[in-house]
Amino acid sequence: MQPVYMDHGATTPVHPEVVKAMVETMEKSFGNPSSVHAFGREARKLLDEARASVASLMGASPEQIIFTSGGTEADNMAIFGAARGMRLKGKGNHIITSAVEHHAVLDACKALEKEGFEVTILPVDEDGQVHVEELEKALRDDTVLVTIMHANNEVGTIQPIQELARLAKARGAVFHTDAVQSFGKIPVDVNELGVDLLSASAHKIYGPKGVGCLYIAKGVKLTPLSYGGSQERRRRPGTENLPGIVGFGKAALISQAEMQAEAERLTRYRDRLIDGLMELPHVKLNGHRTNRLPQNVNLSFHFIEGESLLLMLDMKGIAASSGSACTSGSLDPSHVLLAMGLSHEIAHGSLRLTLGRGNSEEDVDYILNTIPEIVERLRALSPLYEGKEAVTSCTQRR
Amino acid sequence: MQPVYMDHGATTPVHPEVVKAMVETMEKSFGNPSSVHAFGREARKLLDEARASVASLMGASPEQIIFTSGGTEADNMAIFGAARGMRLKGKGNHIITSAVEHHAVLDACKALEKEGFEVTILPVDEDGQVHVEELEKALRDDTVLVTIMHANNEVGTIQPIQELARLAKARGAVFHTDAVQSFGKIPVDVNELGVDLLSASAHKIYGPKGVGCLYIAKGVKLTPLSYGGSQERRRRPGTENLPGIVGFGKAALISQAEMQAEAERLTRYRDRLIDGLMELPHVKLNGHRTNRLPQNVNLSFHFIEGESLLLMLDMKGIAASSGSACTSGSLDPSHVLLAMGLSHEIAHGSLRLTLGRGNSEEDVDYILNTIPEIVERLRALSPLYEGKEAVTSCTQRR
Amino acid sequence: MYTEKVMEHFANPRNVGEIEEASGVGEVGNASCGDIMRISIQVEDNIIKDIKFKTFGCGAAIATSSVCTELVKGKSIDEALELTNQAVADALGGLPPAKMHCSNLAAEALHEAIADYKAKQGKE
Amino acid sequence: MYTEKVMEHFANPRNVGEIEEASGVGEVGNASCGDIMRISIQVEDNIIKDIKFKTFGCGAAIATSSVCTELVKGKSIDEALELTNQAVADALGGLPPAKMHCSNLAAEALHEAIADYKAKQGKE
Ligand SMILES: Cc1ncc(COP(=O)(O)O)c(C=O)c1O
Ligand SMILES: Cc1ncc(COP(=O)(O)O)c(C=O)c1O
Repeated sequence: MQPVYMDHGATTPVHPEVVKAMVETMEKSFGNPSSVHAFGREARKLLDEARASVASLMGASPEQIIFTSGGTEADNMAIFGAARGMRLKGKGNHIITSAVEHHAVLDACKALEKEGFEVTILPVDEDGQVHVEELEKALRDDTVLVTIMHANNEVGTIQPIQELARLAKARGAVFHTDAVQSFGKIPVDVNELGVDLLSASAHKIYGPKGVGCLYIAKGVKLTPLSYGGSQERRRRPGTENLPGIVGFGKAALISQAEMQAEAERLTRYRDRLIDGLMELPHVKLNGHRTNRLPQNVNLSFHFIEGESLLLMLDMKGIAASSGSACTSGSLDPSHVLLAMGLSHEIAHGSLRLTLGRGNSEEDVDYILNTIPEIVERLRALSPLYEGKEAVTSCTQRR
Repeated sequence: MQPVYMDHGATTPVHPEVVKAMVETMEKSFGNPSSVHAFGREARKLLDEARASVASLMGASPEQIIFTSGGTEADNMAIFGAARGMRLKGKGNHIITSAVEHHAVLDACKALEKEGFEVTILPVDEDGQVHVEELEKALRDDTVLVTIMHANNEVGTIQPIQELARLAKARGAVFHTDAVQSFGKIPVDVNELGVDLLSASAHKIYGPKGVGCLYIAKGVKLTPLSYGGSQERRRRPGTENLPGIVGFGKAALISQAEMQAEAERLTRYRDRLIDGLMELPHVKLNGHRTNRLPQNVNLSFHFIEGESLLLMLDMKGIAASSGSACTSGSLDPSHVLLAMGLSHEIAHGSLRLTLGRGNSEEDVDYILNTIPEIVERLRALSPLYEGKEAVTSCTQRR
Repeated sequence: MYTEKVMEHFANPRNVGEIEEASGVGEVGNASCGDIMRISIQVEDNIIKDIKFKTFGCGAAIATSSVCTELVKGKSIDEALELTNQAVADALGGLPPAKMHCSNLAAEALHEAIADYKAKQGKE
Repeated sequence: MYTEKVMEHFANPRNVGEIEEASGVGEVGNASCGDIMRISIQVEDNIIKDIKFKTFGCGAAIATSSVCTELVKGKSIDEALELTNQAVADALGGLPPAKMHCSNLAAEALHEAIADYKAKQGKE
């Protein structure tokens, strides 16, 4: 049995053309882009080309793109850089973010609290959506930074970034969005969105792990996160990860060409999965039904626990993820699901399927055939499920 | 003509076996090491193996190794982490470093000055060596961190880390060493050196760019540089650069097997280059004659400027580097050469040749044949050289 | 992350279910923590003749429940009370550090079931 | 980083040397900055009949010196005085931003040489 990988939200397989471009770079253009000689100049050229490709996929100019070691570093660079920079200019020390951000954003904001910043965390509705009115209420004269993600990594809900950014910027705050999950999957245009800072990561778009970028709009000043050489316009020191960056560039080019058709294809699969699995009893869809990433399915199966579900799926060759505490390394289940109002118990039973390039109609069929029996098996094991069998059959007979 | 790459101090070609291991990882083990499923477990296994390989090359245990995006990040993590961490514990706010550190160290220390730390920069002698007595004089009760590099990237001089570390630790300071240039080239054993923190970088040892590591001795606490997921024991968040890390592990294994023979071979080449080029008039060796890295040659050619020299060498297919200001992106020539007492003029005329795995005896011959004519050509262009022709011929006739 | 033994018990859990008229029942954990175990025992002549479990929890929770029932089935009450968390973990070839608490839960549920049995005995 | 024109002038610099009994000599820069240019001119009937340079400096410094001598050789003093930094850079197909100051140096050295010539003229 060919395994079915449906965890593209965690990471994606590297596209064969990306691997090829990286190998070519390592074999033929291993120079340091800072070097004067031919090896260095060749490396510099590849660096410039990759920057242009990544910039183009988000409607930016190449000089607005700073390469980083991934989405996490881009988020930290944006948040620490903008907050500290604005405070140095005497603009204030209030930050606004949302309850459903990735830990790279939330924990960076929390670390800033220790530096004396005040952080307001906006609530979300039961679909995981931030409301513009909530931001309006939270904005203050001393708000220096608003950071709200473009699309959520767990439930796929897409935020109204355009309106949020307009509002924040009208009040003089810098606006950052974490677009790690949306970049390359749905249209992301920095000018249309009107953001000052935007983070992206290569390994979510069939590029290599360990590369990301931060878009920095003209005029936005950031204090650096680290110090050293004069690479990346002195904003991000260290010898550039050239093969990785070339791979990111290639992945961006491929995404640009294929994005629209792929989004339509995956939306079809997504909807089949959601509709199919929702026919089971005691299942809840997490995230907005339509205003969500094409590749994201997130459901809670009552009475069972996520890690067990993942292990059972794994035994059937299906790779997925869960918001269960047992898989997060922390004691609590997904902060995203809790912020959406789910009980601990139901959050523990969540399953995320994230579709991608390698998935086929057959994979969807296989999942739709496999999950019901697994859910039934685990429910049979569950002390919470007693007396629900009756309800189940009722629902099924309807 | 086959080009001669003698800039291994800037970066190294990626070893074919490293490329192979990285390609295999990207093609077969693309999972996220944090994932529960088979793809994730396979990735986790590779991550653990690579960590063991890198640890082994420095005599550390795997759990003491934190992977980073390179030497620069490792240096920053060590310096900011230890200094801020020690201050939080009320240990003081005095840092000691040396005048010949890489900018990743020096500029991180300077940035800490803005946070209220006091920084003492130890001088070096004309060979670039830090004297133990200087550290002894500089150490205070409130010294929290001493950071002195193992081997210098420009002139190759090796520092007496063992004594320096012993002294610093006896006074309660954390000791960090930047071993980016020595790791994999000469023996580096964290226990023998007695350091608390040690930085290394993969792309200097035929591994990929964009990966490095920080060794953290048991019990040493660092405040993190960035926040996010729980990777790398919560010390360095972000999806791990798995192919890069696997490449680093492979490169470490190869270095471990070949290091001794390679060091002997390159020392021979180095000495031929130094002795051969020192026969030219008005040439000065920079760095210690014997207590230097096997692969490093650094000479100043009076009356000529380094970038011109590099370009001429480049036209002859030779890739090298220089401490000239024109190649550093700053206005001043190498701070290392200036700290060793060189005049600006002579520092501008420095040439660094750094040998490596691909170099052969013939490359050495070619360089020894090519440099004299280039130096002569540039001197003929130089307004500083007038009247020195006579001296030259005198010296040559002797 | 899990040993083969853990996965084997997880894939084929022994003694799943509920004993209809049990001599004793123990339940520990709660759903908001992500782990609930219920163990029911049937005791005859001080011997655990039958034992069954139901568990809501991760792979380790299910495997420890399963191995725990296997370890004490046919044993005397006194022998069963000597079952330690470590013994449960050892029988599975070890557990990842983050999952060690699951072995506590299984032994705890068993001890609760025995306590329940003893309490009922006292009443009779 | 450099244009082909820059590299061509760097590889084959025109008018290298020193005019023995020059009408005027200009020297700018200093070694500690990494750039020194000396331009000597031979002027006849207000025309720059010959011009030579010596330069200690980077590739751009050498190329700008070279192209500068080429641009004004055979020109009148007045025409030469009109030579701007931009014209020097343009003649090389442009210079990297960090190197633009090198084009200043070349034009400055030329202007100094002309000033020196004029000063000497005045004295005679
Ligand atoms: C929304 C979001 N932000 C940030 C990150 C972190 O990106 P990276 O793993 O490249 O550091 C991720 C992925 O893990 C993500 O999904
Ligand atoms: C001594 C030293 N430290 C730090 C670094 C920085 O390493 P990286 O380029 O991997 O960030 C280098 C290399 O550039 C170096 O030579």
